[in-house]
Amino acid sequence: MSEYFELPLLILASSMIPGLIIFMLPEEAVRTRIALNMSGALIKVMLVGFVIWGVSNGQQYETRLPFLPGLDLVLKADALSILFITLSTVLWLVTTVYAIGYLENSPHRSRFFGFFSLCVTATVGIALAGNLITFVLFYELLTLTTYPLIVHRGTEEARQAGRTYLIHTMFGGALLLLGTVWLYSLTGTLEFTQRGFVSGLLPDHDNSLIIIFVLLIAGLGVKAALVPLHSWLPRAMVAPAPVSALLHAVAVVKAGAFGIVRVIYDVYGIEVASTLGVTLPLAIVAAITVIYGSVRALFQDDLKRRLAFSTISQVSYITLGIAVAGPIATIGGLVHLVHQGMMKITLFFCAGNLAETLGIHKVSEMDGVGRRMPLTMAAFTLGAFGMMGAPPLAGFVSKWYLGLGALDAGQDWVIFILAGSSLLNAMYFLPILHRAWFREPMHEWPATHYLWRRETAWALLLPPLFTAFLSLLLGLLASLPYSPLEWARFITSLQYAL
Amino acid sequence: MTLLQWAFDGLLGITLIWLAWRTLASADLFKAIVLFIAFGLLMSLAWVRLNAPDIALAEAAIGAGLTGALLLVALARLNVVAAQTGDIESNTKQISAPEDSARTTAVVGQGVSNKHNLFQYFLVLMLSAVAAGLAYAVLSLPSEAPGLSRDVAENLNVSGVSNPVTAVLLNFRGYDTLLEMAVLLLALLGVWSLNRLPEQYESSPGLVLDMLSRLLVPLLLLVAGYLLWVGSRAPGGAFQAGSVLAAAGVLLLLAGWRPAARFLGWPLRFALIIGLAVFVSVALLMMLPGGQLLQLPPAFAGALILLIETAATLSIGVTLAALFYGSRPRSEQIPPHHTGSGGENE
Amino acid sequence: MLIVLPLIGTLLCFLLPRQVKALGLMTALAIAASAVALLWQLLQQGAMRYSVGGWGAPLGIDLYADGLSLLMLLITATVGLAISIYANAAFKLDKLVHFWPLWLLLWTALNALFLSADLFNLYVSLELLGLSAVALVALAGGSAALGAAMRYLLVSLLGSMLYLLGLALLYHSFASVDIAILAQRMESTPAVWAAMALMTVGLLLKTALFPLHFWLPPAHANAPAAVSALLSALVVKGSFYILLRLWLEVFPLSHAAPGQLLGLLGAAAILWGGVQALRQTRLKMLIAYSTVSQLGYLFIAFPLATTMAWKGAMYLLLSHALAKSAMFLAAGNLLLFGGHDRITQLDRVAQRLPLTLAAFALAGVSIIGLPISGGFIGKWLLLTAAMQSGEWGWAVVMILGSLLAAAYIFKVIGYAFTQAEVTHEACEVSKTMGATAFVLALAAIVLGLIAPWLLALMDIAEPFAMSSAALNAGAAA
Amino acid sequence: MNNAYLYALTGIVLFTLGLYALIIYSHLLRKILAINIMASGVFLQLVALSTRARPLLDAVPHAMVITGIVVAVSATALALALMLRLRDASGSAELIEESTE
Repeated sequence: MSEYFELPLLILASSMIPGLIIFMLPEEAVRTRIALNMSGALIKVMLVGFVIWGVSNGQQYETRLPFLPGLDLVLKADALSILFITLSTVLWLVTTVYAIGYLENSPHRSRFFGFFSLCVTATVGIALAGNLITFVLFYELLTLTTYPLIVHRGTEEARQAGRTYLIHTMFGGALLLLGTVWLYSLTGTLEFTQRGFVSGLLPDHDNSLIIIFVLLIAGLGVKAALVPLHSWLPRAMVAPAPVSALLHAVAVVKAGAFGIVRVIYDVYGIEVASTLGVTLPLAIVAAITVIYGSVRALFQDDLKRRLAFSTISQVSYITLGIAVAGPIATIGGLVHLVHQGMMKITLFFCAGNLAETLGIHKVSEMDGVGRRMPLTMAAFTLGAFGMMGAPPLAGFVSKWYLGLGALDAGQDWVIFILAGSSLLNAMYFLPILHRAWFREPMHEWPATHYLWRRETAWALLLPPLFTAFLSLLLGLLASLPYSPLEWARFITSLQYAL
Repeated sequence: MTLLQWAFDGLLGITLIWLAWRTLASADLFKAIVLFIAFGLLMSLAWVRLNAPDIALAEAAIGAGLTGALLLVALARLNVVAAQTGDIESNTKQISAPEDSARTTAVVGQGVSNKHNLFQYFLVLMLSAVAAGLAYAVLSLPSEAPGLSRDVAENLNVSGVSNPVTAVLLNFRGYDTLLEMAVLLLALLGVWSLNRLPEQYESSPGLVLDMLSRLLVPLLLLVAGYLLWVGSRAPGGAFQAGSVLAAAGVLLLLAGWRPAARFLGWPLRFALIIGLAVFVSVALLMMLPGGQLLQLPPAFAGALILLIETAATLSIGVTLAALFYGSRPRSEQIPPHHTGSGGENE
Repeated sequence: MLIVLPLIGTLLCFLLPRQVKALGLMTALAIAASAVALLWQLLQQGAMRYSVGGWGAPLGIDLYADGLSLLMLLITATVGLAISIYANAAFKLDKLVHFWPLWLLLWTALNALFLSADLFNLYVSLELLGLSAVALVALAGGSAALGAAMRYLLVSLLGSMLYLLGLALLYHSFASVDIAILAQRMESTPAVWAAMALMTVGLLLKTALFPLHFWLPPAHANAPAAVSALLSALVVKGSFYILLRLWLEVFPLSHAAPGQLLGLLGAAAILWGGVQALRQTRLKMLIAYSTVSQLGYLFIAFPLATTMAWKGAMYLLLSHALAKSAMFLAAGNLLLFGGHDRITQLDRVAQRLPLTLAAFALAGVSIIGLPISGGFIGKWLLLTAAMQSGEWGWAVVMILGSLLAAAYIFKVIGYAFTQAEVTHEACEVSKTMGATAFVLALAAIVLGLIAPWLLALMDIAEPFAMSSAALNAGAAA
Repeated sequence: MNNAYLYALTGIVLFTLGLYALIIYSHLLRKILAINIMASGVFLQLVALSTRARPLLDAVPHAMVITGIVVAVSATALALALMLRLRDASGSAELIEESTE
């Protein structure tokens, strides 16, 4: 046990406590709420910074609480969790700013921000989970806290979407739980370990292990929106924009993807997983998802739905990268966890800005919008090019490593998937950009009422610019120390003992 | 065991079964209740044959007597509601039409329709199987078993009484009896907590009943006292005495007597709980010198048991009579419209 | 002593109806305090046996307290205290005058039941329990409640009769009704089998295991909210407790086939209760059917019969007691506030009672068995036990039950988010009532965090160890 | 001596009879009677088998039965009052099947 026993707990508490307090605040206490949110987010960023510094210096951060006899609640900051934590913490800060601007004067804000904070807590908990039971715990907590966010608007459509979401995630949670229990009854431990802890069971329990793998992955796949478990995601787009942004860039889908990474690395271990022959089918499922999502995105007129299908496609890159089971592809997959989050949240922020400022929800309404909101659309453009994998943006880095890794692992077919997907990405993003920049507006845009003829409120404008800038930076400076790419290399080296 | 005894027992058993069947199957509810009372009396006979005179007394007084009275008065009220639909408390909902109700009282019992026939046969079959299984289980028991008789006999001399049944009831298993008193109180609380029932129809008592009650009540009081006193040595005890006391109360109530309003407040409540209160106090007091809960020291056991029993008798009597009366007396709020003039308390 | 206190309270409340509020609450506090005192005692010295009257079994009656009974007493005290506070706020004085004596008698009965080691004494307690529960249901008035109370009374009496007949067979086989002595003298004879069947069926009837559950939903749904909470949280658990004792200690030789049967019935109850709950249009009926379903889980432990399974069932029992009482109280608040409990029209009500709604949601989390909650721990233990025995069928049923539970809980919660303008005049619901429900629900969640401690309490005198030892012996033989 | 079994069997028959009537009849008064008869059957069985202790007297079942009788009369009183109230409120002294909607 390290001397920094409480640190992981503090990281959790920095978003949980503000969340709980916010529930009790009256609707009118706007300032207190903002102060709480912002200070929580800032504190978390600082704490995480401290942890990064510590971990890279070989420090161990672990909190262990007794939960059941022989089964502890473990929070542990290791290299992999740092990757996810940093992403969610930074994006939480950004999204909070955005949400404050976005939800100005709408009802039930206390409820919204309360659940929002709890949702982040759950995400961080997932990242920090040191064993499977802790993971399951926070995974379910995430389900619970995102549900109120999805149905927040309270319309019939929102309720339906919430139902779909619940049916999917509850089902997934049940499968995950079943798999966990089964695994526990076989091994008697659930502790995440480098290169897995099930290898002892290998010769005798092959079949059980395969079934458990399927259960776990199916349970996680629901949140990671693997085809055919993806259909909740586009419907959940009825949620307010900050939710869609955080939900789909970070919290929910990434939690699923992150879980898959954990299962393959720290539960089974890449070698055991390969021996069992479960990685190839997973790679195929992921590949299908990549293509399917892109194809569906082509035909969506609703901007947010198009982005949602794009998410389905992009998140599976991560799974694909892991499932290809080679070190370089793994780096690609891991780094995409961060890169995709950064780019996708930019896109969602922009979509939210369009909807909030100009009432634009559909692609077909976007003609000439670049002239009215040049900064927003500039950010959008960066994000979109990143998604397509254009150098030197972040997306290019991940795709490069993915492709390289696939070749390295002898899985040449993956290259075609990647190429096809990038082509499709271009096909559904470029028309949008074309409309926005080069077409004449269909009618006069409502004039801005902001100071200096700004296109929209500061709180809405800055976050997408910031994230867009970051995704540019991530691509340009990918090889600097502490960049996600280097960090991913570091994690991979641990797994593959390079 | 002589043949005659065999024949008698056999006949008694068959008669009991027959009576039970007639009770349950008879079309007329009034007849059913009368048969049930007869059944109870025959049960007493069976208890005597089984060498259980204490139970016989309790059965006759409580099982047949009071239960019968409760049933009859309930039936009467059922009919009152049916007959006087119009004029009783018009604010309570009376959905049933008079002819409907009349039918209810007359032939309800036969209300098993034909479509249930199959189910009925099935049920008979099932229950026969259950009965057969039980019979087999019973017959498989060894034919001699001392039970706890030896333990009871050995400890009888330190129990304070010489009637083993009383010893068990109030000393060895006094805790059961404590809870049982609570059950009795509970029944009354339950009945009282229901909203007021329609007033029992006021029949003019009639000369015979009036005379009878004047004659019988003192006698019943005497009997109750005797049973209470003798309970320590011979068959008898608090429950039997209490039920005789209750019988006196029932008789008075039937004769139209109502206690004066001033007794219906806390004096009545006090009388209702005195048994339990004394029991609990004694139980707790015994812990003071370091004993267990309810541990009666042999030296005082007899006296303590008598104390408990006296209080219990009073409570049991009043409770049972109050149960018979049914609804809660309008004690605190409105004085009851009592017809009788006799204000004497027992 | 835990039994005498509520009795004295009853008497006082009965004698002084005008002071009933204060007296009742004082008694409730005193009972809770003595339950904690018992906890302290047991922690110090392990299981306790106490001979009432100093005679000792088999002649006299013994009281016995181990981890199992202790936990039951503690949960009764917790829920009881909360409900006492709630009732004082919810009922008007004219109802309270009746409520308090009846409720304290019920509490007496529960405490007596959890402490008794004597089967006949248990019978008397059981009758006390049943009759007071019936009287409390009838307190609601109205033909639906009265009909439900009547049905409940008949069922309860029938159950007692079956139990008593079985008891008679046991007494005449072994000349004792003390649980420990019976356990020593136990042998497999036809009379024992018959007794086991009779007592089990009688108790199942009272515990409302499918298909003997028919009486429960109307009774629990039509009673006043505080009473519904009591019934679902505690009363059905009383008879289950006796059943558990009997199966763990008195009949340890008979686990195989009958246990499977109970497990199957439990599984059927989980699914049937869940489906029925989903179909209800009234909130309280939904909650009542949820009880039917949740009770089914308790019986999954019977076929597994490992220590872990028993503990899991016990854990579920405890968290269900807390969660379900919170749920009924919350439903009571909604009912009082809106004047109805039709689920589809809850939106107008729910948003004005955030605390109540939060209570409902948290309780729901525990009922579904999501982490972090007592329900999750219970299900986790049961699931692990099932998987360890290789009986994954039970695990699948449990998971399905959880999914059903999620479906019916969220069916309710979903409406709470609907935007609807508040149109009608509503009754005021006091803060206390919302807070009580919330505290109970929170307690159900907290159960999820103190598992090691609670499980250690269960180990006092190891009430659950015996059966697995017997099982091992059976396997070895 | 063997009249122990005779009465015990009688008790069982009474018990079953009562159970049958309890299930089959719908009028509440009849159901209450049925329960009482069941109770008698149980009591009979409880005491009859205790006569196997002859020549000694096993008083414990006797005490149990007296307790049981008092409990039975309490329950009966409550049941009857409930029946009357139900009749008052719903107009019928039978249980109507609840429609679960």
